[in-house]
Amino acid sequence: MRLTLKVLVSAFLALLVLCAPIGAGATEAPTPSPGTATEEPPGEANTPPQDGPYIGVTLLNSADDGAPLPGVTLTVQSPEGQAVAEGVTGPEGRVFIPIPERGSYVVSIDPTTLPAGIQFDGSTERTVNALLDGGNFAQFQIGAEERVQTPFAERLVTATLGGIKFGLIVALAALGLNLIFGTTKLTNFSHGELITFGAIATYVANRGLGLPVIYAVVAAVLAGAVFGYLQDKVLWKPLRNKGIGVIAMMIVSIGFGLFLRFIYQYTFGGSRRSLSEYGAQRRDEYLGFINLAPKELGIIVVAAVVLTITCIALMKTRLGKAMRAVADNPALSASSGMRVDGVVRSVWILGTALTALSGALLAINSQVNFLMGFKLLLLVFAAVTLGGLGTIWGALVGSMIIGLLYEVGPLFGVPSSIKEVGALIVLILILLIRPQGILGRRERIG
Amino acid sequence: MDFMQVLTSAFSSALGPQAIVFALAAIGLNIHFGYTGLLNFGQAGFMAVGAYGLAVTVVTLEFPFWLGIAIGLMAPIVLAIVLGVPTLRLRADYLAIATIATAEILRLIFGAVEYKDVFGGTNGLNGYARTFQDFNPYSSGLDLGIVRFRADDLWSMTVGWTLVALGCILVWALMRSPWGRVLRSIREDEDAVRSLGKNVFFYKMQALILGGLFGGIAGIFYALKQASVVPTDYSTQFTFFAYTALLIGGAARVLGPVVGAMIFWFLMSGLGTFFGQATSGADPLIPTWAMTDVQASVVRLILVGLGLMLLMIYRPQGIFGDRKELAIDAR
Amino acid sequence: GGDSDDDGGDSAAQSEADGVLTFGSLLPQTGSLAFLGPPEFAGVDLAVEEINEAGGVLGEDVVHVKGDSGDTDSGIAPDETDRLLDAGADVIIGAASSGVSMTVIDKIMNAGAVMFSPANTSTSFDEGDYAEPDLYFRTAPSDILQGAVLSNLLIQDGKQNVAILARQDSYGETLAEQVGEGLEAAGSTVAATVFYGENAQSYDSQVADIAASDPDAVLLIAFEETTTIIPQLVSAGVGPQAVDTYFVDGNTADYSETLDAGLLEGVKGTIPGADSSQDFKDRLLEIDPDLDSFAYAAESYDAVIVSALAAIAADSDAGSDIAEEIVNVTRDGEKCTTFAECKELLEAGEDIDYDGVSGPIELGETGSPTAASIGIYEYDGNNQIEAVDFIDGNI
Amino acid sequence: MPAETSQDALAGVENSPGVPKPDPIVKGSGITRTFGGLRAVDVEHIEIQRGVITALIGPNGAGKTTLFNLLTGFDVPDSGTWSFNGHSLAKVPAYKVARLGMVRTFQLTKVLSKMTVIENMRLGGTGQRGERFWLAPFKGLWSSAEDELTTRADELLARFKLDAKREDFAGSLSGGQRKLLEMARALMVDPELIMLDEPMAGVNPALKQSLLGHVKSLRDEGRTVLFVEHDMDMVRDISDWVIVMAQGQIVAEGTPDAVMSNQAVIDAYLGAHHDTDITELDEAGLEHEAEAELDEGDRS
Amino acid sequence: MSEQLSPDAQVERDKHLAGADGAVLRADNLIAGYLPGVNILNGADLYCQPGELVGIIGPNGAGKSTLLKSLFGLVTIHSGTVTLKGKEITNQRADTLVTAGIGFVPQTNNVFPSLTIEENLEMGCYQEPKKFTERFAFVTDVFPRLGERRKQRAGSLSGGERQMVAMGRALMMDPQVLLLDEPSAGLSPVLQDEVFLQTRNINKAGVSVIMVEQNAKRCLQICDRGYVLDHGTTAYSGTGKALANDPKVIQLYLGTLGAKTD
Ligand SMILES: Nc1ncnc2c1ncn2[C@@H]1O[C@H](COP(=O)(O)OP(=O)(O)OP(=O)(O)O)[C@@H](O)[C@H]1O
Ligand SMILES: Nc1ncnc2c1ncn2[C@@H]1O[C@H](COP(=O)(O)OP(=O)(O)OP(=O)(O)O)[C@@H](O)[C@H]1O
Ligand SMILES: [Mg+2]
Ligand SMILES: [Mg+2]
Repeated sequence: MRLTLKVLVSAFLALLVLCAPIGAGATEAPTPSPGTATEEPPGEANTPPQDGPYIGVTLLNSADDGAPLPGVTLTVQSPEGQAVAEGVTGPEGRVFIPIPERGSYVVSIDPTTLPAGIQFDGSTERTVNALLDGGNFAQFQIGAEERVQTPFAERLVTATLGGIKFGLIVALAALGLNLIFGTTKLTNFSHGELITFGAIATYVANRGLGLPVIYAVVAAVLAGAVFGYLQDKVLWKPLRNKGIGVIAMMIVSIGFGLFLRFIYQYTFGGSRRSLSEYGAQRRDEYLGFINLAPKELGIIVVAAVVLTITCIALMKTRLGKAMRAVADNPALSASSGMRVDGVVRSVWILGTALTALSGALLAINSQVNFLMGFKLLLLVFAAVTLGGLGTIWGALVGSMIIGLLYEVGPLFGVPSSIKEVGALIVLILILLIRPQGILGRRERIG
Repeated sequence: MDFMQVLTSAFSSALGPQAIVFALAAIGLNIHFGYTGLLNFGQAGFMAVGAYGLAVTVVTLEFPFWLGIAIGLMAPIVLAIVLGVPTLRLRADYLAIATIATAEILRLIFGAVEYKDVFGGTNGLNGYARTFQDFNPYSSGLDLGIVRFRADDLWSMTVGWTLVALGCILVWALMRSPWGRVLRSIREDEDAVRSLGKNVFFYKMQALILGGLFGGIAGIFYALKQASVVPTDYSTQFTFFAYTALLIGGAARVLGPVVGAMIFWFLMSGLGTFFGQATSGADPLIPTWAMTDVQASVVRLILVGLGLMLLMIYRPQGIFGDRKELAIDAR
Repeated sequence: GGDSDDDGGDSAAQSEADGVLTFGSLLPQTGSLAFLGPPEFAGVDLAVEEINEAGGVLGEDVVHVKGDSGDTDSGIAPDETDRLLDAGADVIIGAASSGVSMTVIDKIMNAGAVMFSPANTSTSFDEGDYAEPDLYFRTAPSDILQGAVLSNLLIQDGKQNVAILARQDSYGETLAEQVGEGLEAAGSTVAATVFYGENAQSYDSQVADIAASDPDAVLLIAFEETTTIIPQLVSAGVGPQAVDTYFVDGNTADYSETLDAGLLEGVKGTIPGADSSQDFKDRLLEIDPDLDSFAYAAESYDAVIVSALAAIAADSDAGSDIAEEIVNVTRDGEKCTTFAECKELLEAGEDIDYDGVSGPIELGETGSPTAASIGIYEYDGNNQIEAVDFIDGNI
Repeated sequence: MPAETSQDALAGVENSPGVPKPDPIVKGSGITRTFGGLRAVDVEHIEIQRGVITALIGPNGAGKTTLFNLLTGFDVPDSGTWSFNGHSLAKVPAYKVARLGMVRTFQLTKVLSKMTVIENMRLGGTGQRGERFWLAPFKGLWSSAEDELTTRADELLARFKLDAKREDFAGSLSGGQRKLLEMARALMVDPELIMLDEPMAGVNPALKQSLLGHVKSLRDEGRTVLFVEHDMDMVRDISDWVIVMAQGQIVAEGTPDAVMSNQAVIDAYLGAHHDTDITELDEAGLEHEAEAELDEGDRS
Repeated sequence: MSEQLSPDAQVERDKHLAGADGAVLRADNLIAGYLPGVNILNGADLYCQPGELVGIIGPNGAGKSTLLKSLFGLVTIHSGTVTLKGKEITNQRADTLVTAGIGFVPQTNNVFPSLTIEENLEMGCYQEPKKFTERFAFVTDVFPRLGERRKQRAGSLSGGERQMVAMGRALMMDPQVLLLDEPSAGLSPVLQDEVFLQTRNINKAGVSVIMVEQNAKRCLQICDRGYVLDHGTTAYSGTGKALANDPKVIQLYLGTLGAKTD
């Protein structure tokens, strides 16, 4: 601190001395002032030396829109304080000072040579660890203004929007998972791969078949429905018919997940791919405080509409009730005249289609990769559990909470490299207070 | 194509240290899930605290090795208590999520840049295993043609299989006792057990601690055999694979986890070698247009997934499991 | 190496001189790092091919056995290592990720084989048990050097307030730390250092942090997730066309296929390695026509060549013998740049100093490079890179 | 002898709800439990006499099971105090209640499906050393106790006609057999007070009759029995005292005869035919009523 | 199994089957079980004429529920046949049997716990949703409690209330043959009477009913014909009155408790 003060005072005095004789006329000069030192810059100081290491400094006045500061003297010393070399900045504010060999040097600025009216903050010395054969650069920040940090409220809005978007994407997958769990009591560990399926299907339809992304998404959802149908027909229904328990089914799903995941890698490869449209988009302002890129707005609207329609339909329609009935008691459902297999099949179709949509939106939001769904799986599980396993609106509520925690948490001190942690800790806390999930209900005893 | 080598690598893996790690972890899961019905999907977390307990004590805190082992054994017990007190009230599927989340939280924290000084960040910790290696009585490896081990692996295996054997004996002795009976009845219906005057929470806690301890031992053993702890080793995938091993062998069977782990690694390694060989060389068995060597190592995992599915479909009770038990909830 | 059936029961799979130099590559084919695999494998394959074209080592063709390191999640690396060692590997090229290397380093060293990583940049391999150049080596230049070049580049361009967005792993962490230190020492400020986890599904909060810090330059230390992050940076108003953006070796790749044209124009990146000439790339493409990135290909290539030269110098293919010569062949002696040339010199009894495609490769006390050449690249309107400068440096 | 004394003890007790008893084993007052807006239990005062058989009856949904849940610690009341043998039981967890000697069965049976019938029974044994973790691995320490337990279990199984099912999984039992197992298992605990929630629903009449003898002998051994039942023949046959609940409250109490002739109880619970022995009820009567019902159905 | 029947039993069986012609639902010599190799039904016979009310009684574990479940396709029949109106329906899927006109109320697990009462009843007429309002009014008339609590989840109901829902579900459907497994269990006396009454009413309206009951007196009283099942075979059959007064049946099965007067 005291050092800074000293530097400032001496710089100020130096300026006074320099400015005094020039008087009022000095302000007229828009071009670099024709001071004596910068009249004819020494050649070797203004172009980088051909070989051998050197130290380079560019002095720009940030307060003056980055105008260069010519004519300033810089000295280079060895760490022990021996003078090594010296240079004066040229018209572009640059100076290149050759040094005998690589090593550590101290570069200092001579404040007395600074032009008048310059705000100089910070130390006049830099220790340069010159490791490189060519230029080793140092910098002096001159006239730097305070950086304008984005206000907290604005960051909160951005984070919240990010959370809503992410939450909605998760919610689609979570609803799919919850439907399947709710009806079959199967904890489906291959659900992540169904998300990936949606993304890859979108990619294939878009890049492979050349469909515009919007149609590719529709195609992916349809493909998801077909995939759900086939999955049920080929895998899950035969298992049900054999009377295999839910735990065994869960293990089958682990195996199936592994199987699909690496089939994806086998055919699709390990790298990330992107869709042909909606890559980088700038954000527009809505309502004065909401900043969203068009694709983000699209994702939010599509996801919200689909979720609402599906949830309401499930609450109101016979199929929705049948799903819950089958979940409770398949034998009794059959006794009531439901085609249990049919109900379960519709659930697989609907659940996989929703999940595929989630994957497709995720592909638009970010990219396509064979692991993307697997990485999301834990959050989807967390969301479903948080809301209450098997409750329709629970998936939605849980996902929104997870999404928001995920994106807003870092604003409140969760290290962003492990931002899942915040969401997961809250998950555990909520389970402690409501062991049945937020919308879940306790069972009666006795 | 060298089938001998395929078999050698398969058998060596089935008996080697990696299988032991899985066997130990799966023994723990067997106590949790097989006998008590606790759906613990956070076994990797128990392993991680065991391994990090050892590594942090020795490397970061610079305490002696044996204290490290002691702390490594304490850590999973503490975790079990801390985790159990609040979560053992949860229904099985909620417990699964809570444990998975805990394990992930631990793994992320162990790997976080913010705590690099303590846990070594994503690089993990190493340099604590010297004492263990110094005890190695074997000076040379073993080659029986069909299996082949290096000296350090032999030492790990001696220790590891001893631990596995002790674990199996303990589980066997416990599970035939009335104590084991209480655990198994908790798996069926907690309320019924409560109504008969048993402290369900207490028993569940004991099971969680015991199973977690085996997880911790697996973690410590893992850390010793590989001489480094890396956070990504303790991911959920590990727990999945350990469950796979358990279910291949058969849950609620004393030897289930051990045999399951051996079979799992037999297949992983055998298939890997097989496809590796089938696709390498100048004139590969499988033409490159059908499968490249990169794809070959993927195929192994595809087949493991497929195998797991088929096993569950055709023998859902696992190798040792009891078919009758499964049929009960059929209707 | 080769077949070890005749080794006898007492020293199973110990790396022994059997006349055939066998390379095992422990590089990612599956898992989350799988994208790094192809160029590395291509580098190894190319080197092996060239070695054998030049007459092999000790009169025999060298052999390459491939192994999959997976990622640390999959835990298959130790097992694959066993397989490679069983196949008689004398030198194991790998692993790519420092984390994976950690899980197998003891195993490999105990087996007496050389572990030669083309891509480990973590500083922990120069510390503790691994400080001595016993059996572990690498051609990837330490992060310290790349960090110096990067921070230097940023200062040279007059950046005063730099935001760093980095992947949380040993690679991202060390590089971010080195650049940050370099920047601050040279008088610039670090506006923000933000990490993301490897499992991150959305980068929104990290990108928002970057945007909120109002930087005049963004340094992105990432792997292929770059293609996901860039659009998000654009959305947040800190995309490459709004704020000058810098890449590192992990992501300075060809994005002509994956990102919209013009998006990256003007972005600068650094890649360690001397001018990986077009010629080298063409040769790699002959090996694997599908390559779209060349990251660590040169380092992999050099690791193989250096080991082969060391085997010639040691006149043995046993791991421990090779290890003793590795440092020697990379420094202090007659300079040579190709295997054939160096082999000739060695056979003429000269001490050589191999300068490879990845740089001058002077391996130091700890088995890591002490000198390297780092290239600076700039993107054109098609998101393809062009070399603008090469900088040599020492640690 | 004990039977007489216990019945004698109740002889002088007034037939009114919540009446104090000479020697209560359970005492509770002000116990309420609401579910949403529904007041499922609202008991002002209740006492259960020691050493007698008390029946708890009442219409469906009267709150009988809920009261059981509250008394045994399976559910938490909104308010109220209650004690067993002088111990206050507020906030005492279910397993401790059971250990104190107050054991209940469940109306919707809770058998341990994947364990055999005999294992289900053995689980009921109290104070088993082998159930302690540190002793469990050593068979010598608990095997003799286990044998005794098994003998006792086998006796009970024979009495409950489950001996043939001894080695079968409990999950494969029929509905009635589960009820039987549930009750037999509770008896294994050897409780001071046994609370049976509709123990005989679904049990066939002949077996029911022989089991009633067993229940009576429990009383004669000095135990207290509290049971919920809708079978009035059974209530009349074995109970010494009857408590009637309706809408959460105790509405009547007294000896079986007194309660069953209470007009309010008849109207709300027993129905018009309760005093007609059902075998004597003629079909014409039924048919007549049926037609009346049908007419009503048509009109509505 | 049938080969092992003593000549006496064979005669009984023939006698019984003589009345089986024209039966709406008929089971012949059923052998069925849950586990492979363990048969629970060892050659059970049963028939039900149109409009008949048939009661089945028997000791616990005799196989009564198993018999109903196998009629309804919920237990695999190893041998023997089930015919509905002359058409064989052995081992057919339950939901197709519902379409064909059979209704079933199981003994245990007979409600959907997470559905509300109203939804539970709605499931009762799943195949004919249009009839819901009309039938619902009828059911709530019989069990007013169900109407009062229509939004309560069945999982939180008391034992008896559940039973009302289960019975209510059966009343919602409009089957030709109704299979009831202990419909009165757990109900208060007045409601038990109501259930028997309603069963009788339904039967009078032309529906054939097969009911399993432990409230044997009442059951035998209202039924036209009764069976006593033991060890998976039909031990006795006859009219309700005859069985109720058969001393062997009383001794083995009915007991004397209910007959006792104070
Ligand atoms: N968890 C719950 N949530 C909501 N209502 C409940 C819950 N548990 C019980 N009830 C209601 O409380 C009332 C009393 O139930 P309880 O089970 O105690 O009746 P009960 O007297 O045992 O009847 P039953 O003779 O039919 O078994 C019933 O109306 C029931 O619907
Ligand atoms: N799911 C099942 N798995 C195996 N065996 C079973 C199963 N259900 C019932 N059983 C066995 O079948 C036999 C007949 O059972 P069922 O349920 O038909 O008897 P029930 O006559 O209805 O008896 P209750 O009057 O007690 O209901 C019993 O011995 C029982 O143990
Ligand atoms: Mg009740
Ligand atoms: Mg039955």
